[in-house]
Amino acid sequence: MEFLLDPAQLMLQQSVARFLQSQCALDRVREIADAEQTIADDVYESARDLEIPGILIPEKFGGVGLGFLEAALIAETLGYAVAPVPFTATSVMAPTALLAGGSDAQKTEWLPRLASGEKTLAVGVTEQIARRTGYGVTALDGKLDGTAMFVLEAMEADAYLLADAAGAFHLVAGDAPGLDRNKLKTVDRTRSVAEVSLDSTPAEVLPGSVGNGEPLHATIDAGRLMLAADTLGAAQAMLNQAVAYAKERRQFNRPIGSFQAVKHMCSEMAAELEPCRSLVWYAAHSVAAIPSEARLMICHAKAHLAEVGQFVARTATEVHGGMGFTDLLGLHYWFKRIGFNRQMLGGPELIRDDAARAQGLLADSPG
Amino acid sequence: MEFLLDPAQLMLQQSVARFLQSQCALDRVREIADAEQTIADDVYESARDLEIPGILIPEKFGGVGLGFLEAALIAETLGYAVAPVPFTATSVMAPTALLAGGSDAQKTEWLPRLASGEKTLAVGVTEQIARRTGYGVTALDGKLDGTAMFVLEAMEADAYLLADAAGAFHLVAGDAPGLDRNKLKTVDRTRSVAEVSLDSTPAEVLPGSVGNGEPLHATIDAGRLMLAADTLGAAQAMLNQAVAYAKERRQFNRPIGSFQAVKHMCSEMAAELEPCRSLVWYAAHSVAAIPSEARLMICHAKAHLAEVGQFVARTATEVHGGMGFTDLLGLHYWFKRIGFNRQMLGGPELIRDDAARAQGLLADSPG
Amino acid sequence: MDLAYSDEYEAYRVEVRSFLEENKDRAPAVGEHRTRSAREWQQLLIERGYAACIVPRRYGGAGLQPDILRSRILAEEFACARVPAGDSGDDRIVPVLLELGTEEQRQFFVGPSVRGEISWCQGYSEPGSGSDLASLQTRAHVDGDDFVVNGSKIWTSGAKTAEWMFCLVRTEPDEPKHQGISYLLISMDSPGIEVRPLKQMTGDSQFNEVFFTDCRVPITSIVGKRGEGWFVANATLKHERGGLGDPDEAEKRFGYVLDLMKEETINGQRIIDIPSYRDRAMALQGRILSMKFNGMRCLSHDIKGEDPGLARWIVKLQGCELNHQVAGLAIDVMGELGVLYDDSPHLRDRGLWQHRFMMDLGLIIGGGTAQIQKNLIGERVLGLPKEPKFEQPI
Amino acid sequence: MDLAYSDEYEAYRVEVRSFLEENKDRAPAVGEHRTRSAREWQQLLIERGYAACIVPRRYGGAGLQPDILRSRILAEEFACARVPAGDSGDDRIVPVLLELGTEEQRQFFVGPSVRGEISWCQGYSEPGSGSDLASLQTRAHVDGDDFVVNGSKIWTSGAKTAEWMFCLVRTEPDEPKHQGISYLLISMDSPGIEVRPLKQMTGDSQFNEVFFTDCRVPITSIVGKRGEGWFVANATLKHERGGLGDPDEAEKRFGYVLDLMKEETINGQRIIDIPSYRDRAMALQGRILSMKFNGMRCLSHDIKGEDPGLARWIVKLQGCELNHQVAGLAIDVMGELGVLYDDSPHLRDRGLWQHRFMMDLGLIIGGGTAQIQKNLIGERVLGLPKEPKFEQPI
Repeated sequence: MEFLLDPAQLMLQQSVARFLQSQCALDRVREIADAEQTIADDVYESARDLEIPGILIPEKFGGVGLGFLEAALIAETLGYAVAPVPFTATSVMAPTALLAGGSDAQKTEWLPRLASGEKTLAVGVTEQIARRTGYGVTALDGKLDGTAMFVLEAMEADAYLLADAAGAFHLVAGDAPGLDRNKLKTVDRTRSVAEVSLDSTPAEVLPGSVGNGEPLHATIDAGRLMLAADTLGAAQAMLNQAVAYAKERRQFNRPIGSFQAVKHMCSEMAAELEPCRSLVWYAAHSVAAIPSEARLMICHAKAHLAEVGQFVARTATEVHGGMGFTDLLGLHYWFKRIGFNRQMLGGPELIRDDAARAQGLLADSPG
Repeated sequence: MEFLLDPAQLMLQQSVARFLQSQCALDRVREIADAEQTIADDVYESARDLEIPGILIPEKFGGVGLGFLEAALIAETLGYAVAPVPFTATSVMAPTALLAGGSDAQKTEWLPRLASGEKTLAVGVTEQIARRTGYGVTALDGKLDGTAMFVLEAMEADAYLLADAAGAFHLVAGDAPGLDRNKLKTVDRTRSVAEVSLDSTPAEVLPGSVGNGEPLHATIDAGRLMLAADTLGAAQAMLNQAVAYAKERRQFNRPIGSFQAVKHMCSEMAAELEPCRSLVWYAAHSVAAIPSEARLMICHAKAHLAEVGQFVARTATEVHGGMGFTDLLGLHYWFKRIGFNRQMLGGPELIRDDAARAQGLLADSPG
Repeated sequence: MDLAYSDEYEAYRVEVRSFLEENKDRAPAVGEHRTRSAREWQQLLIERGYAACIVPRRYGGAGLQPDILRSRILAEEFACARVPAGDSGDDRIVPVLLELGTEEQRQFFVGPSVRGEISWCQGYSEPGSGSDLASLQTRAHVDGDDFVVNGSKIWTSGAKTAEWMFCLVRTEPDEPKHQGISYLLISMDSPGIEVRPLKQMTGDSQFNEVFFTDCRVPITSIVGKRGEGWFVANATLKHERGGLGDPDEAEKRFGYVLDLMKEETINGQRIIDIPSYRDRAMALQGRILSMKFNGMRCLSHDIKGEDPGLARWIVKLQGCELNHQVAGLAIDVMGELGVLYDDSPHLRDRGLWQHRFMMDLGLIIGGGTAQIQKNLIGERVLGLPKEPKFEQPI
Repeated sequence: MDLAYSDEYEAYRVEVRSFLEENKDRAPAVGEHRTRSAREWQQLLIERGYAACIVPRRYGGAGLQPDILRSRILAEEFACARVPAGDSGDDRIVPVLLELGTEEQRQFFVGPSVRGEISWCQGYSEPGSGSDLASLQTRAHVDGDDFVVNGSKIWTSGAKTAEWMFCLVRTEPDEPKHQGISYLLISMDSPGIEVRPLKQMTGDSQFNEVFFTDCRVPITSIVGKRGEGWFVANATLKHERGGLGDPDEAEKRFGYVLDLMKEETINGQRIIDIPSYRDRAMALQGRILSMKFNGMRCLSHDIKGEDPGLARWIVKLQGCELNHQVAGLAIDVMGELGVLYDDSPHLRDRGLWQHRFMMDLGLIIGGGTAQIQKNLIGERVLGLPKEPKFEQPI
């Protein structure tokens, strides 16, 4: 019985943190965001060197073959650094979908390339979570029609993995005929999402996802877990910055952190955030170790981190006073990343319904 | 344009407050509660002298003929004093029902007696708000069967005004055959509620309430408004006590109110509670002056005061530290009265649905 | 309790309404300032008594008695007609000049201010002095007939366009901090002033930093005496306080969110029909209405010349918070669409909800943080004791 | 990360379970104390190493090495079998006596304590000294071979039944407040002690006030030296802190609320099917699970002899709050039924939710208010500066 990270996990997280510290500090994040990029070649190159893209992919497909806990630790670290590095879709959701629903040929074609980071895949599942009228993708005879909204990590992707209205996944090449990609600008300039529209666009179905919802649901779970972990890291970064600022900033001849009001804001953030770490660990651990609990725990991690993340983002900004409202300290990069994570793949109200479903407390299914 | 109490209203509230201060201070409330009474003859006698029971009843029926704002000011003052004085059911809901649905004979028989306080009427409408399986009253050929739960001000009542499953009101004498009254004990020992069961019990329908839901809804609205005003007063009393305690109690060689944490708890209570006063005023004023808005405003007053009341009850107790948890200062009488008001005639979630209905945002009706 | 306006005021409302109907074509566009048509419009409004109402005629105003209800009717009718209201110069500085300025200062500044010929910016906050404003370090010493100003100001909106700044500077460094400050009027054309825009989290730059390097200001530019600046400034802060957290604004914004909830769907269901969102909306509506009626109560006290007390003190704290929550609800009900920003495709309501979510957080912080507001309510309204003085800096 | 127990511990669990199966008939009823069967049961548990585990054999304990996981398995299995667990005397005082008591004190007190022959009450808080415990005023002076104690204590649970009190008194009035306190062991049979029950908001009296009037206590009854009482007491507070806000307790209680929501109906609809209540329940479940896993993390650190740090410090603050919220949810979903109390007809779950709603608020306040907890987290964990010392009382 040991509910703690093991030395290898700690070392993994530290090495990712060190790489981001040296190559992806806030100044670099600003440069990348200002250039309207969401991937920087040199940063991604180093991520590849660290084998980040292959973290979840089995060794026989050229990956590292680690688990969701390790992936969540990386997501947390990326969030801590507000790193503009594709990960959730291409390195976690896409491999999950391929492993659960792909043919041997598809696995052999894609997994090694994803693992090496040579190619990236964007993932579109929004319409399976919260479909807007007029959107969604339909499949017929190997062709796709319709529009997928909020396709994750889309602008830098070589190809797309899109869920159709029946929940089956399709691989679509980036240059496929009839495909149009339209960038969606969000508050979070460290991530990329797009609208992908298709007009009789040829696509290749993942055969295991036809008539079987499990690949879709496992992929959504995987994505939600990563967004929860990302918020954990981003909120921790904001808390740390708020505490540091409260020690250093002086008003009325004393550090503002010596005022009970500011001190308690910091304590409340810490008290709310710290248990989230254990929740993310448990949810990630359960995917392989206690699969019957995984969906429930992931839903709770995503929904609860959305709430705690928003509280920390706001409170840490308040502790910084006017300085938190400016661009000077760049605090808003974290604020916005937390805001992005809150909504993507489902906001908290919606996901709490999924948590109720996962334990049989709500019968209907969404959509 | 003057959204303020006028001198007569202020004087009314002050005279009720003075009477309660002199005859119904906390020690007296304790005595009455300890004796498992919820009405004390001497206190009610003085309330009658002040014409409190007749506040809403038209002058031609022997009442004072004032409006809901005056009634709400009295309810607020009763809440401030945690006064064990029947009012919401017998002096507000019952007259409302009789005026809206009673025959001339019923009005002539009951209203003067209610106005003078010679008789009191309990009111049972719970099953029209939140019906439990197995409960409710059905009417057939002038007889009632079934059980009404949470009949308000029941233990001291001379007769009952009960809503049947179709929403019509019936007058039932306290000694009618087949009637059984069973006291329900609640946390709030300053109010009385009972379960009233009926077995072919003769009753007299209010003819205007047959096939017309308006008397029922007006009666529920009237009751909810009084409970909201009662909570306003009770919460104000708790806030005042907390502020006084924070000035007087010393720890670490200074008044605890000089600590920012305690000061801010008091400020937050004040900031939450003060606007509620205007909401209650407006809701009460709208009943006669802007009837199209009344139901919405009353729902908001009841639901919002339930939340703010709970916040103030908890926070004021916390400001008192351990002393707030004891019986010594009697703070819990207010705490429990606020808790009682929160649930009676519908808790906040349920009433917010009614608020949505009142503005056409929710189509279905409860029950 | 009477929510109707008296005949006199209803007549005034009719008069304003017909004026607007006749003249609205002459009004400048919303946001148009300092153009000839804007100045002519302002002049017309002053003549009719609809702008600079209580500024005496000899200083260029309409010279009327204060009348809160007329002001409110004016504001309502102009807003309803979507016509820019007239202004009174600058509510932060014109009342101060009228009350505490010299005759020369009034003559020189008030007329051009009310006519819209000059505009003002405020130089109070400094990088090191936010909540503790009285610790400000921008200093001025006398050299001949001038103050020489050195230091910097922050959070100065409009510094790029304003001709003049009203500014707090430390002129008596040896006095206790509140008694060492003077209130100066500084021309923004003065040599030695540099304005740098301050980029904010929304991506805009509504505020600036202003740097003073040996900036010379004539000693006649002081309002009040040397060392009295703190008290002069508090006269203006009083005027500003009402401005934040307007409850009618929250109600208006909430109405837009309801519209959004009725228009947008998720999985074919209108958002207003999703119970958890609807319940949140209703809870928020209750709060907003209570603040709206609280505002009516304050107004009623104001009309009678009474101090609304607590009811007024809580407006900023609660109002800014409610606006922030309205924006947060709008974002949440939009879900993924709620994070769109800038000029993204599919943007709803021009992206204003994300913008407001951040701006409203800025307002919670700015103009006295929520913490400072709570101190003030606790001490000045509830009478709780101040924190004790402490022995030495830590 | 491995949530399984090792073979050694699984074997231990089997052993405990079969012991319980064989012997549970000999166990006293839950809540039965100080009877012969209770003492015999305790003795059996000590012999088997299931009670007073780490108390040395020479003082009447089982004399085992500390093993957190075994303790947890014991607690789990005894709870599961609904058999009263053994105790270690009193976790607040026995460890203190073992660590800081004299040999005579250990011989005299520890054995009877672990055998359940004597019980203890705590005399720390005073009417004037709650958060600021070190300001306590109950004083003792030396007269011959005795301390003479005068003053009063409050919040003393068990004072009516306990034979002994461990108590903080001021013996050195001229020393700084933390250095003037001594830690005494006082027989509750001593002349000059009066115990008055303190009625609480729930209607029960779990606490007492204890009044000392010239109460004589032998000078040998001191633990540690004169003036060291504050430090002795902190050794015991350390032991107590883990006890409040048990996350497994919150999860268990939440399960009962879910049952309630599935069983009760409003207007024919199960409460769990009413979306606004369900959403609130789910939000609370997320918080409860996060604290449950936080508890597993703390336990894992404890097993390795590491300090869990922040994860441990937040347990009381968050745990008590969650329990209070669980009770609040239960009351709300019951609606009108939720206010029933005492022995009312139709009471659900014996009225425990209202009782807990109040008790949990008491726990939020007691044992260090939430405000004190936040100070401690801010200062001791986050390293934020303390409030400065102030000049003089205000």
